[in-house]
Amino acid sequence: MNQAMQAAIASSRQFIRALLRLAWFPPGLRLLMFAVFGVCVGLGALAVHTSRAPSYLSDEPEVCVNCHVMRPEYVSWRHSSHAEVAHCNDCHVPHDSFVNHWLFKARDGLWHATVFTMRWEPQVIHLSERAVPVVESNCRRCHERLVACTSLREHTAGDLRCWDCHGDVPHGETRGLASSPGYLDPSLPPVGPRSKGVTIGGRPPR
Amino acid sequence: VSSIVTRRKEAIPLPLPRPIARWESDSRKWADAFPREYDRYRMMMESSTKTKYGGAFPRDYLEETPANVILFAGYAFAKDYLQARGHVYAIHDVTHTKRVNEKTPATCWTCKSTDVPRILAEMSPAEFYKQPFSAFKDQITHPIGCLDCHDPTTMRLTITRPALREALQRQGRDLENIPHQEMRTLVCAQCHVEYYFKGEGKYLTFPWDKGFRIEEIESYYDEAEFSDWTHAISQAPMVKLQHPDYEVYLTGIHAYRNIACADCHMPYRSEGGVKFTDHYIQSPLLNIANSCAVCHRWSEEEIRQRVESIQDKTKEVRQRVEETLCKAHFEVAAARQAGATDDELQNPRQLIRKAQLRWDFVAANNGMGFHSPGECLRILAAALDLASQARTELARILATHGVIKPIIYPDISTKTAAQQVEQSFVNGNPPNLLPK
Amino acid sequence: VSSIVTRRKEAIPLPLPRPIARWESDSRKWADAFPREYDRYRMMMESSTKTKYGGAFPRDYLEETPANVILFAGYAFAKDYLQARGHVYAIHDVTHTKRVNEKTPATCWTCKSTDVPRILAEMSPAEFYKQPFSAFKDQITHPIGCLDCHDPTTMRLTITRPALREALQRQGRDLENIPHQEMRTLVCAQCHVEYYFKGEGKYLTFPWDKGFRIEEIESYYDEAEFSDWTHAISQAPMVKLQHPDYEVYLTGIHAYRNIACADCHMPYRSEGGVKFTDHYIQSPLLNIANSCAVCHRWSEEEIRQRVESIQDKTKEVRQRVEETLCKAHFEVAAARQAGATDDELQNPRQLIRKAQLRWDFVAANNGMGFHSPGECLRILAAALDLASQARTELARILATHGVIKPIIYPDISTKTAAQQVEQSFVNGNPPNLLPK
Ligand code: HEC
Ligand code: HEC
Ligand code: HEC
Ligand code: HEC
Ligand code: HEC
Ligand code: HEC
Ligand code: HEC
Ligand code: HEC
Ligand code: HEC
Ligand code: HEC
Ligand code: HEC
Ligand code: HEC
Ligand code: HEC
Ligand code: HEC
Ligand SMILES: [Ca+2]
Ligand SMILES: [Ca+2]
Repeated sequence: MNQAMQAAIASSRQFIRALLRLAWFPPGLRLLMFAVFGVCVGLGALAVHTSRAPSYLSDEPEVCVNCHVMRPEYVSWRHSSHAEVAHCNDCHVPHDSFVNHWLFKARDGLWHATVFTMRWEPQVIHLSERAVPVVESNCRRCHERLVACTSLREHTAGDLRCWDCHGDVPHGETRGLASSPGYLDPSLPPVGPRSKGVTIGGRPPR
Repeated sequence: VSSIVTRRKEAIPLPLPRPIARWESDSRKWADAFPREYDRYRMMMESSTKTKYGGAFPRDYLEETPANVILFAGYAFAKDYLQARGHVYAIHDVTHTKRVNEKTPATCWTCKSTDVPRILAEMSPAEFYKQPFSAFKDQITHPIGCLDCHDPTTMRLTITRPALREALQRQGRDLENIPHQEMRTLVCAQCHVEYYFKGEGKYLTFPWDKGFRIEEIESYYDEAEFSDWTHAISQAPMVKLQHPDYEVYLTGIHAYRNIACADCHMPYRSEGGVKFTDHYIQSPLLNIANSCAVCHRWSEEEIRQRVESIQDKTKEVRQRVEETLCKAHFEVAAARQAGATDDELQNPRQLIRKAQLRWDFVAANNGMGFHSPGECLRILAAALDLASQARTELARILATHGVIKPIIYPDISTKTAAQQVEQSFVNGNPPNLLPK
Repeated sequence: VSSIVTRRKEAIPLPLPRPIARWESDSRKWADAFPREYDRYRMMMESSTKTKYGGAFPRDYLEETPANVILFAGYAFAKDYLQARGHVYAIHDVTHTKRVNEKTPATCWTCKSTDVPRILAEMSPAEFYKQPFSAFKDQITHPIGCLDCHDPTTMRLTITRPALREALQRQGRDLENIPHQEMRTLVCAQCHVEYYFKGEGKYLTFPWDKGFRIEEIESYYDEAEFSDWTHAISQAPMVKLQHPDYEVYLTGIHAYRNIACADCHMPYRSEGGVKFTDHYIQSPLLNIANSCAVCHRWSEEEIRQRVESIQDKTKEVRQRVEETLCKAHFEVAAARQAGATDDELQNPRQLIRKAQLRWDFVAANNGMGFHSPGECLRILAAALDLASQARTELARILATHGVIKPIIYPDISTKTAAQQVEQSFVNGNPPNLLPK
C-alpha cells in the first residue's frame, strides 16, 4: 500500500466521521436532525414490519393474505387440489427467466401495495390483462406433457384459456367476497410494534 | 404508515350489536348497531335508475303497454299500475295508488311496513285482515325495513309474515329447520309472491297447496272456483296474478343451482375491509360487477347483453299474447252483440281465463323473464295457444250469428284511448263492434 | 417407481405422423399414426344408445310423431325419416333411405363420405352436383372420416366442403384467418347446417347471405322465391329446413361463451397420461362426466335432469305447433272442397309456409332445443302465432263458403294411418273433410 492511498483512506475516514456527526451544522440543529432521522428510520422499519414488505421476497402464500383483499383467493386456493402442489407464485409470477420473474414480482408487488394503501381496490378483482398469459404459461409449465398431443400445446388467438374449462382451478366457481365465509377467515395475524411471530388461522405458517 | 395500520385494523369485526327493542319498526334505530347496512338501505331513496326493462323509476305500465288496460278491464289495475321502486317507498306508494279505495281491506298493508309484525303480535292475523285499510293509517308509518326480515335480538333472518308460514306449513315444511341459504330467499318470498284474499275475511293466502307451477296454481283456483273479477269486456271470470317472483324463480337455473334472491339482489360488499351484505336492494343490472360477475367472469357489457337478449325474447312473445288476448276479449263482446248466448260463450271465456292467467304469471313477474327464461317462454306459448283456440272458436260462433267479416277492434293504441274504451264497457255503453 | 417412469414415457408426444396420402379416404390407414383417435372413432359403430330425446338408435321420427307425415305430405320426408346415428354409418344410411330415387342428384353424397374431397379435387363442384346420385355408387365407399376434417399433411383442421367456404366468403370472412377455436365448430358446420339445392345444377348452397337467424333465412328464401315442394294437402309453397344445428347453436349461451361443438361432442379424454380429443362423436348425455361436468361441477344426474327439463319444454311447445299446423293444412283442403279459390287461400298458405319454416328450424335441429333453449322457444311461439292466425282466417273463409261447424280431421294417430291420409291426397282422392 503506498502513501497516496493511505492519505486518501484517512481523508475519507475523516469525511465519513464528519458526515456522521453532521459536523457542518451547529450543535443544536445537529441534535434535532438526529432525532428526525431516528424517527424516520423507526417509522420506516415499522412500515416495513407492519406491511411485511420483506416477505414479498418470499414465495409463501401467507404473504399474500397480508392484505385482506387477497383472502378469498387464499381461502379458495387453500381448499383446492393445488394447495399441496402449487403456491400463488407458481401460477402468478413468470418462471421462464430469472429477470422476468423478479421484474414481474416487483412491479406487481409495488402496484398492489399502492392500490391497497390508497384504497383504490375495486369491489371485485379480476386478473389484469398482463397476468393472463403468465398464469396460463404456468399451467402449461406443469401440465405440458399431458396436453402435448392436442392442439392445447400452443395457444392461438381466440382459443379457450385452461380455466375456461377448468373454471374451478384453483379458486373455485364463485369468486370474491362470496367465496369466503364470514369476515375473517382465516384471521389476519396481529401486527404492530408488540406483535410476536406470525400465525395464520392460529397456527404458524409453513 | 398510519394508513397501513388502519387498513389492518379495519379488518377486525365490529363489536357486538347493542340491544334493539323487540318491535323496533324504525330502521333508523337499528343504524347505530349496523351503520353499513343502514347506509346502503337508505340508498333505496334513489328512484330514477333505469335499465332496459327495469330500474326504480316509476315506469307507467299502462302507458307503455296500453293493452294492459284492456286485459284488466273492470279491475283496479286498469286505473293505475306502476313499476315498483325501492322498499323505502312502500308506504308512500300504497297510500297514493288509485287502486286503493274505501273497500280496500287492511290486508293490503301486510307487505308494506315494519309496523305490521307488531300489530300482528297484538291482534290475530284474521282480525287484522278483515278491517278496512283506512283503520291503520296512523299506526302504520314505517316502510319495509330491518324488522321485516331480522329478529332484533339475534339478527337472524326470520319469517315475520303469517301467510308464508302458513303456506309452507300446509306443504308440510318444518319451519324450524330451514337451511340458511333458503332463508336468504324466503325472506323475499314473504312478499314477492302470488297471493289472493280468501273468503269474506280477506284472509291473505298463497295458492301453493298443489305446487308452485302455474298449472298447479290454476288448478288450485279452479277447484276453489275463485275469481278476482268479471272481465268488463268479455265477462270472463278472471284471476289476477301478482308478482310471482318467487314461484317463477323456483323454476329457473339459478334456483336449481341453489342461488338465492339475496345472492343477486343483495350481493356482498366490502368497505374498509369489512364484508357485509349490500342492503341497497335494486336491479342487479345496476351492480353487475358485484352481483353477477362473482360467478360469471365475463365483462359487464357481455352480461348485460345476454340478459337483455333473454328479456327481448320474453317481451316479443308477451306482445304476441297480448295482441291475441285483446282480440279475443273484443270478439266475445262482439259475439254477444251479435246475439250469442252465455252458453255458447262458456268455452271461449274459460279459454281466455286460462290464457290470461298464464300470461299474467309471466307479465306480473318482475325481471322480464330473466328469473326463468325457458319456463316463462313455455308458459307464454301455452297462453298463446289457448287464446288462439278461443279466437278460432269465436270465429265460428260469430259466423253462426251471421258475422263473417272481421269485427271492428276499437283503437287502444294509447293509455287514454284504451281507458276510454274500457270505461265505455264498464259504464255499459260499449261501442258497436260488428262490421257492416 | 417403474410405473411412474412408464407413465411419463407414455406422455411424451407421439412420433411425428408417418406421411398420409393426400386423398387418403380410408380412415383405417390413418390409424397407424393416430391409434387413440381411430379406436374411439370406431366406437361410433355402436348404434343402440338411447337418451330421452337422442342417442344413436334409429328412432323412427314418423312413428314417434305421426304429425310429421302430414306436415311433409307430398315430400320425401313423409316416406322415411330416422334419427341420425354415428358418422361411420353415413354411406349405409344414405344408400338405404327411401328418400333417394332416380331423380336424386349427386349433391346428396356431399356430406356422407371422405371420397368426396378427392372427387371435388378432380372435377369442379358444379360438375359433381349436377350428375345423378347413382353415378357415384362405385367411387364413394368410405363413410365420413379423418379426411373430412383434417389436412393429412399437417393434421390441422380444415374446411373440405366448398359450400361452407363459399357461404363464409360471401359473408366477407377471411378464410385464412379463422381462429382455431372457431375451426372446432366450423368443421361440423360443413354438414350440420341448413342447405338447399340452388337452380337446375342442384348447386349445394347455404342460405346465410342475410344472416343466420330464421327471420333472415326466411327472407333469403322469400326473395329467391324458393320452395322445396308444394304441400300435398294445403298446396302451400313449402321450404324444408334440414339440421340447422350450427345456426341454432350460434344463438345459444354456449356459442356466446365461445364453446365449440367439439368441446361437448369431442371432449378431451385422458388415457395413460395423454390427453387427446375423443373421436367417438355422440350425444354428450352419454358422456356427461367428460363433456359437461368439467365446466359444470354438478352431479351427472343433476346435469341430465336440467337438460331434460329444457328438452321437455321444447317438446311441449313443438307439439302445440304440430297440432295447430296439421289442423291448418286440413282446413285449407276443406276450404278448397267447400269452393274457396286460390286467391282467397293465398294468405293462409303464406302464413302456413312461414309457420312451418319456423317449426322445422327447431324440429329439424338436433338436441331438442338444448343448443339454444330460449331462441328455440321464441321461434316456436312465433310459429304458433302464425299458424293460429292462419286458422282464424280459415274459419272465416270456411264460413264464407257455408261451413260453420268444425271440419272433419282425418285420423292421423299412427304412422300408418297418417301415411294413408297423406297418400290419398298425393293420389288425388282425398277424404271428404266437410261436416254435414
Ligand atoms: C399490499 C396488499 C396486497 C398483497 C400483500 C398482495 N396483494 Fe394481490 N392485490 C392487491 C390489490 C389491492 C389488488 C387489486 C389490484 C387492481 O385491481 O388493480 C390485487 C390484485 C391481485 C391480482 C389480480 C390483478 C392482477 O394484477 O392481475 C393477483 C393475481 C394478485 N393480486 C396476486 C397476489 C399474490 C400472488 C400475492 C402474494 C405474492 C398478492 N397478490 C399479495 C393487494 C395485495
Ligand atoms: C394453480 C394455479 C394458481 C394458484 C396456485 C393460485 N392461483 Fe390465483 N388465479 C389462477 C387463475 C387460473 C386465475 C384466473 C381465474 C379467472 O380469471 O377466472 C387466478 C386469479 C387470481 C386472482 C384474480 C381474482 C379472481 O378470483 O379471478 C387473484 C387475486 C389471485 N388469483 C390470487 C391468488 C393468490 C393470493 C393465490 C395463493 C393463495 C393464488 N392466486 C394461487 C391460478 C392460480
Ligand atoms: C407447480 C405446478 C402446477 C401448476 C403451475 C399448475 N398445476 Fe395443475 N396440477 C399439478 C399437479 C402436481 C396436479 C395433481 C394434483 C393431485 O392429483 O393432487 C395437478 C392437477 C390438476 C388438475 C386435475 C385435478 C383437478 O383439480 O381437477 C387440473 C384440471 C389442473 N391441474 C389444471 C391446472 C390449471 C388449469 C393450471 C393453471 C391455472 C394448473 N393446473 C397449474 C401441478 C400444477
Ligand atoms: C341470478 C340472479 C337473480 C336471482 C337469483 C334473482 N333475481 Fe331478481 N332480478 C335479476 C335480474 C337480472 C333482474 C332484471 C333487472 C332489470 O331488468 O333491470 C331482476 C329483477 C327483479 C325485480 C325487478 C327489479 C327491477 O328493477 O325491475 C324484482 C322485484 C326481483 N328481481 C325480485 C327477485 C326475487 C324476490 C328473487 C328470489 C325469489 C329474485 N329476484 C332472484 C336477477 C336475479
Ligand atoms: C303478499 C304481499 C303483498 C300484498 C298482500 C300486497 N302487495 Fe302490493 N306489492 C307487493 C310487492 C312484492 C310489490 C313490488 C313488486 C311489484 O310491484 O311487482 C308491491 C307493489 C305495490 C305497489 C307499487 C307498484 C304498483 O303496482 O303501482 C302498490 C301501489 C301496491 N303494491 C299496492 C297494494 C295494494 C293496494 C294491495 C292490496 C290489494 C297490495 N299491494 C297487497 C307485495 C304485496
Ligand atoms: C328484505 C329483507 C331484509 C331487510 C329489510 C333487511 N335485511 Fe339485513 N339481511 C338480509 C339478508 C338476506 C341478509 C344476509 C343474511 C345472511 O346471509 O346471513 C342480511 C344480513 C344482515 C346483517 C348481517 C351482516 C351482513 O351484512 O351480512 C345485518 C347486520 C343486517 N342485515 C342488518 C340490517 C339492518 C340494519 C336493516 C335495516 C336497515 C336490515 N338488515 C334490513 C335481509 C334484509
Ligand atoms: C315486507 C314485504 C317485502 C319484503 C320482505 C321484500 N320486498 Fe321487495 N318490495 C316490496 C314492495 C311493496 C316493493 C315495492 C315498493 C314500491 O314500489 O313502493 C318492493 C320492491 C322491490 C324491488 C324493486 C326495487 C327497484 O329498484 O327496482 C326489488 C328489486 C325487490 N323488492 C327485491 C326484494 C328482495 C330481493 C327481497 C328479499 C331480500 C325483498 N324484495 C323483500 C315488498 C317486499
Ligand atoms: C352464486 C353464483 C351465481 C350468481 C351470483 C349469478 N349466477 Fe348466473 N348462473 C350461475 C350458475 C351456476 C348457472 C348455471 C350454469 C353454470 O353452471 O355455469 C348460471 C347461469 C346463468 C346464465 C345462463 C342462462 C342462459 O341460458 O343464458 C345466465 C345468462 C346468467 N346465469 C346470468 C346471470 C346474471 C345476469 C346474474 C346477476 C344478476 C347472475 N347470473 C348471477 C351462477 C350464478
Ligand atoms: C354445450 C354443449 C354442446 C355444444 C356446444 C353443442 N352440442 Fe350438440 N348436443 C348437446 C346435447 C346436450 C345434445 C342432446 C343429446 C341428447 O338429447 O341425447 C346434443 C345433441 C346433438 C345432436 C344429436 C345427437 C343425438 O344423439 O341426438 C347433434 C347432431 C349435435 N348435437 C350436433 C352439434 C353441432 C354440429 C354443434 C355445433 C354447431 C353442437 N352440437 C354443439 C350438447 C352440445
Ligand atoms: C350439407 C350437408 C348435407 C347434405 C347436402 C345432405 N345431408 Fe343427409 N345428413 C346430413 C347431416 C348433418 C345428417 C345428420 C343429422 C340429422 O339427421 O339431423 C344427415 C343425415 C342423413 C340421413 C340419416 C338420417 C335420416 O334422416 O334418415 C340420411 C338418410 C340422409 N342424410 C340422406 C340425405 C339425402 C338423400 C340427401 C340429399 C337430398 C342428403 N342427405 C344431403 C348432412 C347433409
Ligand atoms: C368430424 C370431424 C373430425 C373427424 C371426422 C376426425 N377428426 Fe380428428 N379432430 C377433430 C377435431 C375437432 C379435433 C380437435 C382439434 C383441435 O382442437 O385442434 C381433432 C383432433 C385430432 C388430432 C389431434 C390430437 C387430439 O386428439 O387432439 C388427431 C391426431 C386426429 N384428430 C386424428 C383423427 C383421425 C385419425 C381421424 C379418423 C379416424 C379423425 N381425426 C377424424 C375433428 C375430426
Ligand atoms: C362430412 C359431413 C359431416 C361432418 C363434417 C360432421 N358430420 Fe356429424 N353427421 C353427419 C351425418 C351424415 C350424420 C348421420 C349419419 C347417419 O345417421 O347415417 C351425422 C351424425 C352426427 C351425430 C349423431 C350421432 C349419434 O350418436 O347420435 C352427431 C352427434 C354428430 N354428427 C355430430 C357432429 C360433430 C360434433 C361434428 C364436428 C366435430 C360433425 N358431426 C361433423 C355428417 C357430418
Ligand atoms: C375445451 C375444454 C378444455 C380446455 C381448454 C382445457 N382442458 Fe384440461 N381437460 C378437459 C377435459 C374434458 C378433461 C378430462 C379428461 C379425462 O379425465 O379423461 C381435462 C383434464 C385435464 C387435466 C387432468 C387430467 C387427468 O388425468 O386427471 C389436467 C391437468 C388438465 N386438463 C390441464 C389443462 C391445461 C393445463 C389446459 C390449458 C393448456 C387445459 N387443461 C385446457 C378439458 C379442457
Ligand atoms: C367449456 C365449457 C362448457 C362445457 C363443455 C359445457 N358448458 Fe354448459 N355452460 C358453459 C357456460 C360458460 C355457460 C353460461 C353460464 C356460465 O357462465 O356459467 C353454460 C351454461 C349452461 C346451462 C345453463 C343454461 C340454462 O338456462 O339452463 C346449462 C343447462 C348447461 N350449460 C348445460 C351443459 C351441458 C349439458 C353440457 C354438456 C353437454 C355443457 N353445458 C357443456 C360452459 C360449458
Ligand atoms: Ca292474485
Ligand atoms: Ca333446406
